[in-house]
Amino acid sequence: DPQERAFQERIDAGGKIEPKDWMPDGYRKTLIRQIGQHAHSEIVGQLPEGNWITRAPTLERKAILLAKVQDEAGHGLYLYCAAETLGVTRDQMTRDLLSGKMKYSSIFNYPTLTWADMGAVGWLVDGAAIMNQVPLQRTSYGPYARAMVRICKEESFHQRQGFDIMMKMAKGTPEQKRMAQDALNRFWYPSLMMFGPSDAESVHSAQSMAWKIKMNSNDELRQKFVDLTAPQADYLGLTIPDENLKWNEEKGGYDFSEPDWDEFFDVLKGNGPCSVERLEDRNRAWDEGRWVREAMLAHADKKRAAKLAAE
Amino acid sequence: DPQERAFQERIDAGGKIEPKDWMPDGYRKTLIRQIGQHAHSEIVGQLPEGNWITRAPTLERKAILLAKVQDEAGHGLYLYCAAETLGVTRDQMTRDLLSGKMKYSSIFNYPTLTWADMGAVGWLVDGAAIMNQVPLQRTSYGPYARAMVRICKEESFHQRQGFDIMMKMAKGTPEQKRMAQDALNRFWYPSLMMFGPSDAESVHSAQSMAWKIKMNSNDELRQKFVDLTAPQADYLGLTIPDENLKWNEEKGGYDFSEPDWDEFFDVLKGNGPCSVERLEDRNRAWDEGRWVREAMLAHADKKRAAKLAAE
Amino acid sequence: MGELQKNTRFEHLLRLADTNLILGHRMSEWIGKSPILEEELALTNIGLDLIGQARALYEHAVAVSGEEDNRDADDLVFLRDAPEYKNLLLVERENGDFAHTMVRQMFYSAFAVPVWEALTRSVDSEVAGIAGRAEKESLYHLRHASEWILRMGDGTEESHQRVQDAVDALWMYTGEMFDMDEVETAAFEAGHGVDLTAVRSEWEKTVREVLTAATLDYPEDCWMLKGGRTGKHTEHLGHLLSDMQFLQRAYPGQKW
Amino acid sequence: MGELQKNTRFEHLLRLADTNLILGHRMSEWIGKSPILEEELALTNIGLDLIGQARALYEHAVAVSGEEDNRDADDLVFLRDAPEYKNLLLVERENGDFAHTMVRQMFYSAFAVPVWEALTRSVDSEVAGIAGRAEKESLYHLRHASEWILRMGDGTEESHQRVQDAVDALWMYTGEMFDMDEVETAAFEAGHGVDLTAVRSEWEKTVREVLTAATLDYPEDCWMLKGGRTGKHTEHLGHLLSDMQFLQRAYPGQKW
Repeated sequence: DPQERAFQERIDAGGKIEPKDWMPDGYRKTLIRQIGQHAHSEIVGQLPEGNWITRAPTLERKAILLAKVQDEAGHGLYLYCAAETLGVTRDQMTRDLLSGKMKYSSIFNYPTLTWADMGAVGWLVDGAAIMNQVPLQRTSYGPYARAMVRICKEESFHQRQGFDIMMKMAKGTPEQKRMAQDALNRFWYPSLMMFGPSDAESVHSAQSMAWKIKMNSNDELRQKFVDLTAPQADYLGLTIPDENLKWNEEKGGYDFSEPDWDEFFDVLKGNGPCSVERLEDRNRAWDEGRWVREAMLAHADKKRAAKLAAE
Repeated sequence: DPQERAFQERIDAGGKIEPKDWMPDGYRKTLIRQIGQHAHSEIVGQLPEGNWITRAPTLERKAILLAKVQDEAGHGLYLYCAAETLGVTRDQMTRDLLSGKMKYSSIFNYPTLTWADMGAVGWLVDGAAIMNQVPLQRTSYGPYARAMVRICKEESFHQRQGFDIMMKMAKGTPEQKRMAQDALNRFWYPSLMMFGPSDAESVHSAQSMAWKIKMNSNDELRQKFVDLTAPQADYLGLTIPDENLKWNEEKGGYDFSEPDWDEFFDVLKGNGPCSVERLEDRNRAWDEGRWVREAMLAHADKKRAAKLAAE
Repeated sequence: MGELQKNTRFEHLLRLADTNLILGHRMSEWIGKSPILEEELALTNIGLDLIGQARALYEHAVAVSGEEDNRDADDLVFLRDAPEYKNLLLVERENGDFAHTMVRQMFYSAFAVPVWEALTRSVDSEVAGIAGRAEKESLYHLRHASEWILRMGDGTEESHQRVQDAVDALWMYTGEMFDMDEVETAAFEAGHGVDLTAVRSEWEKTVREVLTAATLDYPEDCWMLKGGRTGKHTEHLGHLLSDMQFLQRAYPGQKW
Repeated sequence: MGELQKNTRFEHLLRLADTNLILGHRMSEWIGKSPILEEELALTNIGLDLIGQARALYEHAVAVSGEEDNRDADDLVFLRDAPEYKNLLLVERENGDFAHTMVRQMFYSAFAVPVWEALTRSVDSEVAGIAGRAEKESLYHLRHASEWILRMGDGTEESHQRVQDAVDALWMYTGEMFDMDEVETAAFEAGHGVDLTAVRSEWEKTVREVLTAATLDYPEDCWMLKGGRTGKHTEHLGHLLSDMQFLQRAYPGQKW
């Protein structure tokens, strides 16, 4: 197919695909899935942090966390907009999220149990997210790449704030340090899982790489994340819960244990500790907001009708 | 009317009226109103205490408060049963409560703002209630009198428990003492109001006294309450918020200030600080329980039908 | 214009700060529950503005109280129990539905705008500075809430009913705002405060305009609840505080 | 039968106590919200029983821990944060509707009855004594909840659906009950604890009977959540504690 060949050549040459350009069906579908899932993750990702906003321990922490969660809603908006350029509506994607048809990042199915989790989420979860996202600023689909540029700028800020919370806890009282270590223990492996299973087992990977909607292999990014994070844990005086973690001079990176992939696939199937609750919460918000959205539409219709009548 | 005369003579002679006896319409109606209102007060009265049950400061206090609120539900039951002997159903009375047609004691329209309020409610509110209820053990209507005997036994226990909370607070830290004094300040006048307006302004009083469904005048009971309570406040080291309170040797009782009767009538009209919320809470419980009550009836019907079919 | 006593000045600042803090906190409870995504951003924005205003006021209050009182802004927020809070009752009410939240916001912002405007002329230059920024923010809050009330009032039958219910239910909390007690009077006379009775007519005008445009009934005069400014609250506040203050209470004196 | 280490014995008592306390606390949240008045009495009764059981266990745990740990029963309840609580996850769930509350109670009581029964033979005579009374109470709780499940299951279409939803939603919290970890195993082997794997079959039998009678489906095997006994809780517990512990946290060391 010459059209397809031209498309691939354009990508290979570093060109950007824009909404009105021709694209293969698979490209469109994969992108919708990927961007939609990313958008949903921003939205569902508000919930574990929302759980601690009302309990933030200082005014400053409260404001920072609120601003962060607001940014996440904003990222959700950018991404839904990017996905909409591919011919799907935000409402449709939302319905697919609420019915469980579309996924979001499994990490948000873990509970946030102490204030230190706000640190761990920022440091590890946002850290892993950035690792995934930075290369996507160069992705082949224009609207997606541009959304990523805006998002990455804010995410790195969040990651620093998370690290700062972690630092305060790790250098705090013995109780605080215990909470920090416990948060690291609980979030370490789920964070490693955020890069997805080893490429050998990952579906779609090769095609997505060719299309430049996936820029690096999962294992490659995971390695980078560990290499960056392990010294940070050291600096905090915390211990990564992996006996096998150690520097490998030869490969110039850390050796580390694989996460429990059975757990990963379990959580993916909806068996995370909070999977049910997260979807329940999103569904409740959607259902309880129905009358508001209806009012909004009804009012807009009335205004339009009045305007027409006046013309 | 000879029937009415015989009825009154029986009452005058200290006889009891029983459900199947003839009684004047006014007697029946007044009793339904009075017993129903009393029953409703027990039910609504659970709410201000329920507000602190989950925050009770020790296991013992938690258990005592739970048991007390349970007793109140029990009192409600006795009283609804007594009222039902007069030919009205509990459901009808409940609906009249929920629609605002029937009243409950205005005291429960005041909020409970600190733990000391649990003391003040027991000491003052239950204290005032007992003052009203003890003579009603000799009321002319049999079922009502018998319900009162059971209730009074438990109420005096509650009153002692309230006093005990108050004592702990009044003899505690300066913060606790401040809370205790503040609770007394807020509950003193509303407690005085519990006896109703001065007899001069009270409707129905004379007839109710003749029928022995009211045994003492409002002012008489209020005076008794003040005479009993003032020394208790002294003992606690708390100050009753009334500059005019002082012992009057001549009358053998305390002089004291009248409560603000404008406020009383305002609250009676539904303008108490918590009037709206109390009725909202009761309505919500009733509405949310509808499907349970329907299930209960449907299941009973099924069982009855199955039993009939088997016969 | 007399000198304002230090404790009256502190008390006056605390009232303003507490009201903004508690309303900001209520807004933060909306996280993850908004009817549309855009509103998630807007409600958080309002919450951030209010908490920011509160924080500036607490910090100034701490400076005003000086050495006699060694509490910092976080101590004021996280270590006072309900009777020491001096916020308006209106803002401590549970959020209820979106209509209740928006009507509460409109009632408060229609009050806050003229109050901040007057405070830009406070003899306390720090307060005047805070007020300048806060007035602009409150204008945005007022516009935002009013637009929603218009949509809901002139939307569907259900939304009209819900927003009218909210107006009626919250009305009895509005009277307290204009109450000139000793503290407010002293603050006003010393050039630190605002003549709240004068604010009332502007508030009524704003509210009437919003409700009329939204085809809603302006409530009749009714009994008004008060007590917030003197620490006599509703039962709602204690529960808000037990949540908000948990960490500072459970782990006293730690750095976060 | 070996000697049980003091800290394992303490831990084992704490797990039992915490589970009963938290469920009792959840029951107390029903005050003023029951669907019928008789149930207001019954739910409070269950709550009182459970809190009473917890209290006896905490007091015994305090005695067991001896001088090394100078906390009293109230300290254990009011001054531990969520990760130190060792209750089953099932009981910390928010109440939900009446169906959820009754199913949760039935699931727990069907477990508690054989556990208490076995504990009447504990080598710890204090525990055996507590268990004797608690077994009778739990039997009543089980019967009470089962009767309601029957009424709801075999009631209206709506009630059937609600109670089935509750069964399905709570199922994943039940597996944890039968988990024999180190503490449970050590306690069992020393004659202090219960063989929970053996309890499972009795539990399944009871639950199956109740559900069948109520025309409800017995759920299929599914993934089971765990962590409560080792302090890894759901997000619900922290909110429960911030409410429950407020006074002791805000006014430390005072007498009530």
